[in-house]
Amino acid sequence: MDLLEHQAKQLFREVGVPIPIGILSTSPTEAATAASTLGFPVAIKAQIPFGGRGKAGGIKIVDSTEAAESAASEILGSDIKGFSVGSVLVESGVKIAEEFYLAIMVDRGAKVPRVVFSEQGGVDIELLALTSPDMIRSVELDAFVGLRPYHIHQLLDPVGLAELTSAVFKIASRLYELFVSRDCLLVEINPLVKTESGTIVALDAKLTIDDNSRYRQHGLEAFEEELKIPQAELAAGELGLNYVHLEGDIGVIGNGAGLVMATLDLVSDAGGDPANFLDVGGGASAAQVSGGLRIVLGEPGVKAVLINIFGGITRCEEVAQGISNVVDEHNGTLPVPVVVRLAGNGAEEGLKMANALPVETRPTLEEAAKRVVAVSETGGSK
Amino acid sequence: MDLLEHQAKQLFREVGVPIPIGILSTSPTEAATAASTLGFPVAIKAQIPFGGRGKAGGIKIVDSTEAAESAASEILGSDIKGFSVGSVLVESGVKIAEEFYLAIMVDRGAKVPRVVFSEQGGVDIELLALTSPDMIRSVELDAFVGLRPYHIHQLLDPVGLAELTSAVFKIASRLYELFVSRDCLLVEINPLVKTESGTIVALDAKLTIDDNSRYRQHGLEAFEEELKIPQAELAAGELGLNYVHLEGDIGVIGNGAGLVMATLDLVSDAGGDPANFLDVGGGASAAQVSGGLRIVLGEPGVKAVLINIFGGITRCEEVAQGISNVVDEHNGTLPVPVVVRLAGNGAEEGLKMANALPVETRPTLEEAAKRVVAVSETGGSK
Amino acid sequence: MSVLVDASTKVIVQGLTGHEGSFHAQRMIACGTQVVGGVTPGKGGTEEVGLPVFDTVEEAVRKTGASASVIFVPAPFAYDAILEASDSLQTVVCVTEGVPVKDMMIARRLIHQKKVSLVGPNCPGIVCPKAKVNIGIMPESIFTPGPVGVVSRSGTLTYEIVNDLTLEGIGQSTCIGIGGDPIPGTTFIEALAAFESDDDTKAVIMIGEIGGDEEEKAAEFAAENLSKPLVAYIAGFSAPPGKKMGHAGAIVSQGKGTAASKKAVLESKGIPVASTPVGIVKAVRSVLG
Amino acid sequence: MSVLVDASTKVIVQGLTGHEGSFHAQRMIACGTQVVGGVTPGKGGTEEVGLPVFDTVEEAVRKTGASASVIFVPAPFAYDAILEASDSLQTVVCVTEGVPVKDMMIARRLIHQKKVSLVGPNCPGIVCPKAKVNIGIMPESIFTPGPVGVVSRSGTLTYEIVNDLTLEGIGQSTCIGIGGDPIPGTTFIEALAAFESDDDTKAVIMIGEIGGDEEEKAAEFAAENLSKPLVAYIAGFSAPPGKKMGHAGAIVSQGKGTAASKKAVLESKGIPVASTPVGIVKAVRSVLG
Repeated sequence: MDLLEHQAKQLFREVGVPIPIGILSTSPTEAATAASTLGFPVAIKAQIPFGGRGKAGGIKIVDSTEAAESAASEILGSDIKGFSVGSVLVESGVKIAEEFYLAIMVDRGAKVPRVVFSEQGGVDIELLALTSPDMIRSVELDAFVGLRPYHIHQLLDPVGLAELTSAVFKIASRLYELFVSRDCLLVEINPLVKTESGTIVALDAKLTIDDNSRYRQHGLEAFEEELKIPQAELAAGELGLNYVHLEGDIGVIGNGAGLVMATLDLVSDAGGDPANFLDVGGGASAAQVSGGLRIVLGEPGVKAVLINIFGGITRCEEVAQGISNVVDEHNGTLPVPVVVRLAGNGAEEGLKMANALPVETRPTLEEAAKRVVAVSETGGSK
Repeated sequence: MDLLEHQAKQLFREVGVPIPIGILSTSPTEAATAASTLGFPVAIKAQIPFGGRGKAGGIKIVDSTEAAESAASEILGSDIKGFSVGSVLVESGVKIAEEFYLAIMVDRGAKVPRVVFSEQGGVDIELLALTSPDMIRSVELDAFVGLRPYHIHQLLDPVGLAELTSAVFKIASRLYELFVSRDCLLVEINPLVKTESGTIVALDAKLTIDDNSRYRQHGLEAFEEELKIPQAELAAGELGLNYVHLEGDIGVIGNGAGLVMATLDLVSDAGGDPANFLDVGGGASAAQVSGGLRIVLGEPGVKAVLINIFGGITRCEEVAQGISNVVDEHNGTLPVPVVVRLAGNGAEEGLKMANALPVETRPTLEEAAKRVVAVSETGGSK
Repeated sequence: MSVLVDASTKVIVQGLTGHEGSFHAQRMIACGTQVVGGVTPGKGGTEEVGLPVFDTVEEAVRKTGASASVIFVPAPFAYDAILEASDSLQTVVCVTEGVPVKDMMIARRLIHQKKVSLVGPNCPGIVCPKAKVNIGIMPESIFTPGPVGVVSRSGTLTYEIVNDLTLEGIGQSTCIGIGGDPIPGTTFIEALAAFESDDDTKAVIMIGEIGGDEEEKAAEFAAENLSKPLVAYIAGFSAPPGKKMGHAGAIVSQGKGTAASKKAVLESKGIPVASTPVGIVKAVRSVLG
Repeated sequence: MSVLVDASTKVIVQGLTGHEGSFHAQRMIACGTQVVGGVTPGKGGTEEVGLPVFDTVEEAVRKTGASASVIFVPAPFAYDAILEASDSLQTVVCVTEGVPVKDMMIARRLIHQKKVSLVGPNCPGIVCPKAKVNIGIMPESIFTPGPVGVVSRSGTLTYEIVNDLTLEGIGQSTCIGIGGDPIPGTTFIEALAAFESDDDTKAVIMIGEIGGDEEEKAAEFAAENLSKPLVAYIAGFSAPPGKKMGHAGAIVSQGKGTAASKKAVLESKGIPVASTPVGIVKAVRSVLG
């Protein structure tokens, strides 16, 4: 779960990481009022759950109420990388003396938390990592020990920032506290700013919460709602299914993330373009399969569907029953061609049931993938 | 630092360990008022920083205001193992169904925290450990992991108390929180009581705070004041010296805990009876030595003093100067015979200075110890 | 011989009294696995599917001599179950999915100190067809004894591939599903090291997917330390960046961990990479000679 | 040969710019110790008593090749100093006294994983007269090279005994002051194990005191694992129970850890126990033959 800037900053405020004063606004009028309350200059910042908004025109610095209103009306409702901007953060301008980068993240490779610092903040850190890797310094942390002052000395002292270590440690240790208490995968400040008056402020904020921790991370419902998770994903989540929207026209349903990914790969290899990733998980019930098939059929532009099941705990009869339920809802038909491949646990019985339905069956994954691509172009044989 | 029961219970309350309602009283009238406020029966409990008060008459259960007043007047001001009782805790009576023992302590041997449980509470746990060791169960904890539910299952389930594990875990995990956050060496509940209504309550409370952590343990000043640390120890502490009062008549001053202990042993071997342990520490200044000598001379009943210094960082001249200062304060004499042994760093110069003072010097520790015992009996030769 | 477990391995089921636990306990027993008991705190002294239930792992181990456990408890209790298991056992298989990353950072740190092998979480388990040991949730019917070690981040994709191997007459020595989580208890490297010292294993199939760099690190490791032929399958060539594909670990982020980049690294170390089940069967047949 | 350190050991001083740090750095150098620099965060790039000061241990090690450090920082910073040192060094001597027990429980746990030797806290250090290495605060003048290894929980009592040894013509191989705290980085057992594998050590003196059971455990260990003769001194025969004698560790509590009980256990393992400096010198002379 990637938080919006103002959401992340709300968590920053709770642990005492200094941030500029800001007011969230959802209309140009609100933004104008907020701006005049704060005094000028102010920054008007699009609230989107990913980076790169600066380049995309999502941040404007303005000097008057009128300019604030017009900037907000430009940004609000605009589309940034497919995300419709629903709110802006109106934030007091900060006189920047220096910009740094500070983050704490899960290092998957080393399997420990890592603290990352760069004396060059406010830029695309991925790009910086490619162009000037020596400007990014990091230290592995021990989850048992956490962040200690010497880690920050190791990061700052060699680049001549020794006099900032105590101020940065204070912020970094609060970030670490947040990282741990909120089950974060990433907490990032880019830029971390030294102001002209010498104080250190988090100008931006990025925070990713581990989805697996949602059962113990309370009070995030409002954040989640604001994040506007697509309807299909929400519906799938409620059924215990894992749905990811893709850009193509062939619906793909399978059991197990790896197998669904492999199925997507084979559809692509066959020249098709998958419309989604839908994993019904282990031991799916007929109801779950029906629900998943309904979601995929409900997505606009889907021309054909491939259902690929290798029964382990999942029973193929159950899957066939799930398909059958949807066929019944459509009065004995299906709106687009559906190719089914069943193997493993209950395959024989499942295939018998499937062959009585308006679907095509294929014995292997390769053949099924090829067939679904073919029928997505022709409309199928049934 | 061993807290009084009501002090420990104040910390228990802060972390949510359930305790009976109680009111601290320092006079019989206060105790009577407290008792009638709480309703009967109440327990009147002497506040002393060590165990065994039950046997010593320090706890009385009473059923009326008059009985409360008379019990309090008996206990208050009484002497329990040399400690003059200054306050009583008046506590609501609890209907006891079962009594257990629960503690978390530093296990010096294993060098980890250990959680200890017995299904037999309310008794002398040391004695129980000797007579029925199998009734005391304990689990080593990992400081990185802390207390987990399965540890409590390991302690309670085998003795048929599985249905209490969740209630006991709740209390034990708060005790552990206290253990860690307050730098405790011991947190003990004896007895931990299951009441007739089935709730679990800490009837007594014992808590030892690591003295080394005092720099980061705040808000304990009032506790410390109430604990009435002897004047000599306080004075020594302020000078950075380590003073322990003993029962004999020969004052002993040295540098380094081990060496002072060895000196005490040799004085004892020679038939003497040390009046104190006083360690001036490493690199003591003349002022510290003077201060230490003044404290020892100020203790009633001291008949002679042995000063034994092996100069490492400590310089013997500095020690001699410290003695000299005290001699000056006594107009060129000392109130009791003082035997001095100086060796190591600056011994030659120090001995030269000491030999000009009204003290006897001896070259070895053995000889010095024998001499101080002799002069304590005869009054010395000078 | 085999990897992590053998014919003498006695297994307890943590969470035996739950739906999943009891179902798979019966299934494992039917496969020939020596399941000797289960643990459910507070239910000690009872019986479940004919097996004794204990309150704690410590007691279960003391009374049954088990050396391995399989965990079926819900995600919020998995951390505790792993820690408790690691106090008393040598091999721990955690089937539970949805374990927070923070829990696994700490658990992995601990089990490594204790020299415990943890497989999972979010994994299908371990199967050794020759020893008739099946710990976890993998369907027994698809396996047959043979020379190929299989290690995989995926569940059903593994079944698909193992099934194809078996149909083609290529048996398996041990199959380890290490799970798709970002911080697994056992990594590819650790599994490859185990296969290296297993006499029954003549070649190894590594089934990887997008995300992380464990496949790349395994390739480096194999180039230096694995004397047996290794072939790989990578799933997720068609996955777009920034989308998490089911597994918490299966995400291409920041341009790293793509299937193409993994393939390039593996091939640079001489490891053939397939992207279809047919392809991987062909590849392993060719290295078996 | 020697224990923990040798003639090639390069040492940095953590807290070099403090009063104690700079004083003892000079003293250690005067003894012949290779002190190569110091660490004081924020003072990197400066010089102190002719030595370069670095901001971090990592940098100091990188630039000087040090393998050991001695810590003179105030107690509230000792935990950090130990952790930082244990990331980069093999031997760490912590002179600082007053380190909380909780810090040491964690630090000891960590250094053990990292195979770092921590001596102290609240200790006088390590002296190896033959190698001219003196790390800590022990006065060089009392030592002379020879066959006796000394390990002690006490500071000045050690000087007293070492001085007597030297006066009697009995030299020392290595002297390790493990410190008087309840949770030391190095215990008697660990020191005895080091002496066992040190060719220069022909006999060992263990100087213990009341409190804890490290002397008893060391006796058990020595009976099984130490081929060299061991003699012991125990301080605190006259200490009353319940009173803490200066050292946080020197307390007789709950009837355990008395000098008499320690003596009984040691003697039952055949280890002679003295309670006077004269006695210990006699004892070691007799075992040296």
